[in-house]
Amino acid sequence: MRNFFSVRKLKFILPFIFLSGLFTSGYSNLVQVEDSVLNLKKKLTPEDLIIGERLFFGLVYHDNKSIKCITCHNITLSDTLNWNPDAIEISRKYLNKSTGDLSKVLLRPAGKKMVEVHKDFKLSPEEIVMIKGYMDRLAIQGLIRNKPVITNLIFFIIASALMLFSIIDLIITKVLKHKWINYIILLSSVCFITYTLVGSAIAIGRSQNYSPDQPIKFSHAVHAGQNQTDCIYCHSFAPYSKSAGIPGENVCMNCHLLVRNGTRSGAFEIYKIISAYENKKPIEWVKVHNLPDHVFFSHAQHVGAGGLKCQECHGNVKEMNVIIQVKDLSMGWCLDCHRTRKVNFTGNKFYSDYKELAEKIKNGTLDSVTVEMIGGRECMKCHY
Amino acid sequence: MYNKKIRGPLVEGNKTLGQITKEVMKPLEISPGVWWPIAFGISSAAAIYGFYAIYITVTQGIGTWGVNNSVGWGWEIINFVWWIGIGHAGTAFSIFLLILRQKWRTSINRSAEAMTVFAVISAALLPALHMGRVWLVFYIFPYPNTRGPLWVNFNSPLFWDFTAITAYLLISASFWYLGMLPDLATIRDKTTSKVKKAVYGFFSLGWTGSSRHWIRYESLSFILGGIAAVLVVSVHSIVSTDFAVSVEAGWHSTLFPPFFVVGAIFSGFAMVMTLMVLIRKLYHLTDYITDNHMDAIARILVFISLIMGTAYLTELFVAWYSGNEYEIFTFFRNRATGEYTLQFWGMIICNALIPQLFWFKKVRRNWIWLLIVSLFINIGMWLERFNIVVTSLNKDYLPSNWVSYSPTHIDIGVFLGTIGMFACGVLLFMRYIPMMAISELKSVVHIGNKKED
Amino acid sequence: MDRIFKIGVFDEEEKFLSSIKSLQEQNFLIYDVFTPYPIHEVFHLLKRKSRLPTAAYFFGLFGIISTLAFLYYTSVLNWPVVYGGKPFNSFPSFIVVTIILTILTVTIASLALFSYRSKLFPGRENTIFDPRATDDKFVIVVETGAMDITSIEKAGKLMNELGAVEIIEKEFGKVNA
Amino acid sequence: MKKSRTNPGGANFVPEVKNNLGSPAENENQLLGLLEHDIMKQGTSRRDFLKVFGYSFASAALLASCKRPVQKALPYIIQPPEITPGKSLYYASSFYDGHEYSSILVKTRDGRPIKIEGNLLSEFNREGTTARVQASVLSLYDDARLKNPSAENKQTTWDNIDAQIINKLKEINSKNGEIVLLTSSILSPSTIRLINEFGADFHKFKWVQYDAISYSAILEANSICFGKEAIPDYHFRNADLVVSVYADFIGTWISPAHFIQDYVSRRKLDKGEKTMLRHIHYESGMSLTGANADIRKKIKPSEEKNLLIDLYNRIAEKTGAITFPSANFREDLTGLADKLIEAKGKSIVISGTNNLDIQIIVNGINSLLGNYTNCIDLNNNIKVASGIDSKMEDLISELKEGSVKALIMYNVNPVYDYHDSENFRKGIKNTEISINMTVSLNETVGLVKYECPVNHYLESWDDAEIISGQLSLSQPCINPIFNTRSFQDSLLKWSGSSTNYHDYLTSNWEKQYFPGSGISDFRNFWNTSLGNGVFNYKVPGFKSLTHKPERLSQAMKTLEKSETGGYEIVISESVALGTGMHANNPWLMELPDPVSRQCWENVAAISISDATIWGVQNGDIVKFSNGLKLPVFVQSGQMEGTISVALGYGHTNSGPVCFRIGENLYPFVKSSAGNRNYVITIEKPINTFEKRQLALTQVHSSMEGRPIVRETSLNKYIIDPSSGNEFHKEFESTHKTLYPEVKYDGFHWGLAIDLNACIGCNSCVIACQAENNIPVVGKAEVIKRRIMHWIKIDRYYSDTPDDPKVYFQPLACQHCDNAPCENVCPVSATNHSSEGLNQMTYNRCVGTKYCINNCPYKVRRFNWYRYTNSKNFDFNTASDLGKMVLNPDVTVRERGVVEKCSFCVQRIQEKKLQAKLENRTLNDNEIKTACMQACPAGAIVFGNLNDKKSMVSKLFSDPRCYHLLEELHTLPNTGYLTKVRNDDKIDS
Repeated sequence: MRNFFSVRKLKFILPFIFLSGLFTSGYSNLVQVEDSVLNLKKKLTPEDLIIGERLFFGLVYHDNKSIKCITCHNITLSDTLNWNPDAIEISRKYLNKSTGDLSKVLLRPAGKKMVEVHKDFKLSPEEIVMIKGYMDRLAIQGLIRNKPVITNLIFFIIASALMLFSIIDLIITKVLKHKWINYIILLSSVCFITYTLVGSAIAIGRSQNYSPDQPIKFSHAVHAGQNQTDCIYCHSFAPYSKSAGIPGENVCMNCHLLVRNGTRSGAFEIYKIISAYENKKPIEWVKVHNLPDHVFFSHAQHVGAGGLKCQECHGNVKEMNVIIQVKDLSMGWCLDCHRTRKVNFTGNKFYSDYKELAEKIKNGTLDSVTVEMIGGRECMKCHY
Repeated sequence: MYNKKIRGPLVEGNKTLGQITKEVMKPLEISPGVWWPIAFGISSAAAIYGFYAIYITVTQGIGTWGVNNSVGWGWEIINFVWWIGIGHAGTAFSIFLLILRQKWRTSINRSAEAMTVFAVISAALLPALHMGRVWLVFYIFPYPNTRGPLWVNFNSPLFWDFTAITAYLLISASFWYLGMLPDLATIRDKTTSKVKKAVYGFFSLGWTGSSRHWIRYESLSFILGGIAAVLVVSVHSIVSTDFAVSVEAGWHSTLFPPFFVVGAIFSGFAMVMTLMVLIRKLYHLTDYITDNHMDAIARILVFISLIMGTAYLTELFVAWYSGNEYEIFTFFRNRATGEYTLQFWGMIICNALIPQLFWFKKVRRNWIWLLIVSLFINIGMWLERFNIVVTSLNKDYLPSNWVSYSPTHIDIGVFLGTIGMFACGVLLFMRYIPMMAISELKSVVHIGNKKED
Repeated sequence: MDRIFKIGVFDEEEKFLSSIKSLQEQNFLIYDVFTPYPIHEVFHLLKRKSRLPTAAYFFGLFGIISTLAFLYYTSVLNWPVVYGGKPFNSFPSFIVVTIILTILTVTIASLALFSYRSKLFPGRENTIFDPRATDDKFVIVVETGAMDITSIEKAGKLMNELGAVEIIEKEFGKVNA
Repeated sequence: MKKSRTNPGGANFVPEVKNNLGSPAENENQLLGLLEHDIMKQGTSRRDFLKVFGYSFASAALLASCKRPVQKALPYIIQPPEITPGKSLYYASSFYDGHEYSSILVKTRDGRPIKIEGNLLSEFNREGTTARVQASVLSLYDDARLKNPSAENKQTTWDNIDAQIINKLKEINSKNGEIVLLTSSILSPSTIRLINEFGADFHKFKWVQYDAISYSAILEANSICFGKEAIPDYHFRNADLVVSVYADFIGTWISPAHFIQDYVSRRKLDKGEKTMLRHIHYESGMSLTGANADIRKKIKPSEEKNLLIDLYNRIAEKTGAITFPSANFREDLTGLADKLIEAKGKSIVISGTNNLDIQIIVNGINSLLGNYTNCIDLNNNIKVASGIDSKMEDLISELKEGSVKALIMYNVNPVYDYHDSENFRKGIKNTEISINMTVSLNETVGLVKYECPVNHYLESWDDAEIISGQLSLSQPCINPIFNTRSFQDSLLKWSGSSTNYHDYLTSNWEKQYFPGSGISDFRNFWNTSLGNGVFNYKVPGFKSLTHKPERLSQAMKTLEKSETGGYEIVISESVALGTGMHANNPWLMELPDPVSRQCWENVAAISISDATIWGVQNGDIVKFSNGLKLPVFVQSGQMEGTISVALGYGHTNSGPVCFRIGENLYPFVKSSAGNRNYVITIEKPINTFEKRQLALTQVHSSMEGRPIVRETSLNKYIIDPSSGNEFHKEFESTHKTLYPEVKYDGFHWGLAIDLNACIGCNSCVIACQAENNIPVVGKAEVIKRRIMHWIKIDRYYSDTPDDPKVYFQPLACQHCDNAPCENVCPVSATNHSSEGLNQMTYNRCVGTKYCINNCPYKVRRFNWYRYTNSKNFDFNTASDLGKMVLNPDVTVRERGVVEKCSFCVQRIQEKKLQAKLENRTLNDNEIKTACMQACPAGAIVFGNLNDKKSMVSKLFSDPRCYHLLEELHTLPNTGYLTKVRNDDKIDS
């Protein structure tokens, strides 16, 4: 079941990552939107879509300048939790609905908060059609990925080029009179290249600070922090099973049968869980803490037998709106803990089989037993 | 010291210094004739076949080879040990003779060292290929890492082997290159082509032949020679520990280190002889690589052959004398009379009997005989490695695990590929690098010639 | 300021050597000599010595100590692992690695030192006083910076007498050596 | 005890298998990871399991864009209370495929059965299972299973097919047409009742039970001799002497898992026993039972009658019964007769020949010896086979005539395994309606009008009564993967009933068994029975059966008349494949025959002298006069003039794994005197001079005088328990070590293997394969000696090659404390744990194979190719379906890494954790390795060597204990106990 392919594969394709990063760019196909409700039986031109996009982003002047759609409805992945529905979610929702429906909600909203925000909207039907066109494109194409982050790559290439030039200059061309300039360039670019390479090599297969968007804007800060829900209430298998478990929708519904409106999030997000539960559809959470498949990690061992606090590995979840992987989950990190962590040697009868250690504890030659002493750093404790 | 009266001059034909430069550089200046492109074509074809075999191995798996659950090492390790053995001769040749101040080494050591470098490269390729997951080869470096940090197993002979071969490759290449410096400078200064001047100038590192250069050069040569001598002995000893540290009958033997070192020098000298016989004929360098040189190598070979024969007998005797049934089985029933009897007796004949022909002066001075015998020794040494690697594993302790071993075309392809790479390397070397150490020849040209009288 | 050198080119070792001796006797400042192969008498005459062997000894010492320390640290202190029932500090197993790594250290360090001290590295262009020095000629270069013209002439004459095939006077803006 | 489960939920889950599984497996990473994928772990319901595959492809696409794959986690919609993601659940169930029965526990993980284990509560087979039972879990995930009902080879729906069938049956019934139900032997009392009810609806209804391997002679002989048509239960545990003629009761005969328990319990000496059952075996080929016999004698099939008649007469002479003078057997049987009389009432004489007359004589002998009360139990008979050959013959002739209008088949494959398949095939065409109900593709499929695929046994409700009074239940452990329906549900449907079989079953139990159970609440009774898997009740009113010797003289006469000559081919079941119905199971295909150590095809085993006469060697293909072409295998101990060939191969339409592998021998079986006769008389075959390499997993059979399997005889053992094991003491006393020995605090795991108990059945091999995700490598790789089994059973011969003694030795990683392999791994991928385990870390391994070379036991395996997701190794790990059997607790190994037995470290870790969580010490026998658990003989014991009271410690201190190659001072943690043979001479 486990495999070690992924890491290896990634290594093979590493060069392609660099290359593909260079050549990926966002070009888009145009979507033809036909609108029946407003009887604008014309095909939207590319220009219309661009105007729609600009309207959405608030780049086109209209009467209420201060409010843009993008202000509340995020279009890019954001790092912080924005309680309002994403642009893409709304777009998907309205993909199969008419522009009329959209304009109804847009101009005559029902929710209290929405009324407050949307009250000054003055958009012409044409403008709404254009916005709808843009939103439809968004729904169909999904997020057009922003330009990939290639700053590191650019620096890398620049450093390599500098290094090459300084070597060539030192040996052949000798343009620079002051050799020490060349030496400094050489040294610093070599340092930078090594640093980048080592850093990215270590990072292969790791994802510290991984914080993906979830299908529901579920906030641990609200549930575990504000509402003081115990971790084990939802992740109930943690003390006695390998996996901590993601709560079934019925667990969510224990509260959300009653709680249907969030103070900040409104009904939109909570409705997702309710509708999933009613339609018997599982929610596709994105797993944040992923270990390679050849690693066996048991929550029961750590939480149940070891008595670890969840926060020790998962960070201060109570303050996280969006769950983020705090630790790098590297083998070194695991082992650092195994080296120093003490086991409940005298408290758990299981350990009485370790006669020699027990003897030492009795003699006082040892005051505590660490995980390492009972074989916690051996391969087959985690890999088999 | 060298006694020219007994052994004749080191360089024949009363050459002047300028003549030496000219004649040794000649192969670099003029095109060598039809044989060179033909030979290079054949070698590169073999190398390409080898690369194909390597490609198949890496993409599909070691399963494409003939190895199996009991015989975990096959042709590739045989070839590895064989190449490493050959790779020993060059350095051994130049270093031992350097330390012993045997001046007659000068005509041969450059080629021998080149051979070493190419053979060791061929050899080093094989254990890497033999890894099931060659892309994780960096696991073998004990570098600080984020896995704990997890180090390597310093008890493993394979780790010793890995360090030894890496060190050996680095050191023999440095030694070879160091020796080449004055000659590269000579070419730089002599050549008329601008490109060559630039290229050789770049690689000659700015050598001028000043006394400051020469004094450091000399002492560095001796330092490298001195420690490389230790290395020559230790590297093949370490290769032998791959086997000797094991528990397998036929491997687990304290005889192995010296036996392997001697065997390595044996095969290496045989390969030197094969190459020298061909080079001196092809390039008409008989004045430099004289019959006396060949004679000397042949004498060494016959001596080592006797040691080899003794070692084989010792192995058999120890197996019998130990009373260990597994040893007795391996040597007497599996090797001497079993499935691989051909390989065993082939080894004895090629390594212990045929070289005895070198007792005859006529054989020692006839280049065809030299070529034939040296080729036989090369084959014999390959068979010896076959005997060691395969026949210990295929029938070891538990008879239920006994199997036969036969190679696949991929195994053969990898072997041919290494031969092709080696040959390509040697051919390029002959074309672009002076085959003999010009500066050293100059320093010994007067020895044995009339001037010194 | 350009430096001017008087260069004597010899084609025989004996004449070359005797010329050096004479020049030294007459207190001429020999800048350096260039030969196609190493001549030990030259080293004696010019009092050339190399301290590379001493350095190599210390490199070796460093290699042994650091290797053993590394092995001990990794396999005993940092992460002890049982291999086939052996103790963590199975010293005999460490010997081989220590030897090899010591040799490697010595080689690399000596090479680096050689390269640094002799100023020999890829692409380096040292001043070539006479290109024939790497072929079949022995070259003596006399530094003329502190000499008057007669002395320069004298040096040339001396070398000529002692069998130089050619006497050249060259100016170099910058001498790389 | 294990948890039980009530109802698996409705059958409304119809997975779109085509869509979900048929997608190109773009990325092996994703697929491989799937099962360990947290999609599974976080829990999908069993019903949603397959749907999840669809989701995973989304992330596969993401991976292709070079990002770290986004792993999704899908929670349950409603968390089922009994399921904990990441923990295994065990369901008690029963295995019965029509030939073999076992009460089992099914280990399920996140909704999919992944392992079969024996049910300790069952009296019948206890924890023991055979290899075929172990492998049956893989058949659940066989792509060759029938996935949808079809009418006239066109896929259709159940409603559609039901309507058509009901109409047709009505129509036929209205015309008074005969309706025949042809099934394999049925063990289930509820099903029998259901069939009878179903049949009662029709005017002319006939139910024929048909077994691929016929036991009808025994059934008929007992009917004639005792008036009860039954196969008796043989109590080997009560016997002192067993004389078996051709009865391979350890390997294949009737119910091996059951017999092995009994047999071995009288042969083990680990509790200080001083007596042993003695086993004398007569046979032609080398069967597993013959290999285990104390004394094995070679006979030709044609000599059997002489042997038995002679033996009868000798015994009759001594006991004063009537003798039937006849030709004597070629050897003097007085000694044997004396021994039998000595063990009167405590002996068993059995014959595996399907010949009525022979079985009557055997019955005669047993009744002379008075074995019927103590050792042979006809009252509590084994019901595993109940087909009578003559009934099948009648059916064929009826079919031929066309008098059968409707033929309903369940779990039979007569086109493949009936000798007269040609007539059967034609007969089907004569029927108006033919229905086939089978789990997976076979030769009969496609010939009938309606295919009504049935559930795999792991998907169905059922019960079984293996021995009168010993009931067991089957329960579904996964919802039907395909669009299938159980046989019983179909019958119910067709008989117009609206209940499903589960309700039928419970109501039947409520009526039949609940009243006598003494439990007040039926729900309680039902749940207890289901949880236990078994329920025993007292069968009232046994009458003692008396032997009626009337037919004896006739039997003698008939037998004497039959004369044979030439070569005789003995056809028998193979230990791996059995009857061949599981031939598409790659695990079984690659399971070597325990004696010949050959797999992936069937061969003609011939004797060494015949090989010389014919001038053939292993792999030479010979052709027999009846057209049969087979490669030759020279078998030590084969009777001269006989050829042994295994059944079960040569399938033409049973799936890709077994497609045209070997030859089908069923067509050569001849019916004689009403019973199928598994012997063919034939001329000397012709050498075709073609050659084929045989997939042998062991090529050398002699121990070469090395102390590998140590043995002694019972007499010597009684005098000196350490006899045969003198080396051990010597080595122990002379060992010196340079370094101090490593001390193990806490746990020091050890495994003891009692070679006296090990009967070489290979059950452990398949159990290990299932537990540890060991790949199947295929014939070509086996030929290259690259089989991957972590545990293998070495077989050695000693004495003369013509008539050897046989030794079995299970060999897995010995977990040496001074392991030679550990020293040489450069990257530290294998090293020693503080619990004495030789650890192998796959993710660190770079594949130098040095450890393989340096292992003197050669138990390490290398992944020569990528065996997972490779079209070259399209067995079970190439498809998503097949991969569902993988154990999520064990890493699937990549190409280029070494693997080996881990002492089932995942089980050790699991139980240690459990003990920790429960705040208690670990009990002895709590941790069971897969091999130990599967062993029907209880030959393997695992435990903590530091605990002096543990079973394994006791065995390690037994004077019989030794370590393999202990002279190398590798200090293995695996111990072997010497083999003791009870082979003192019988002749005098």
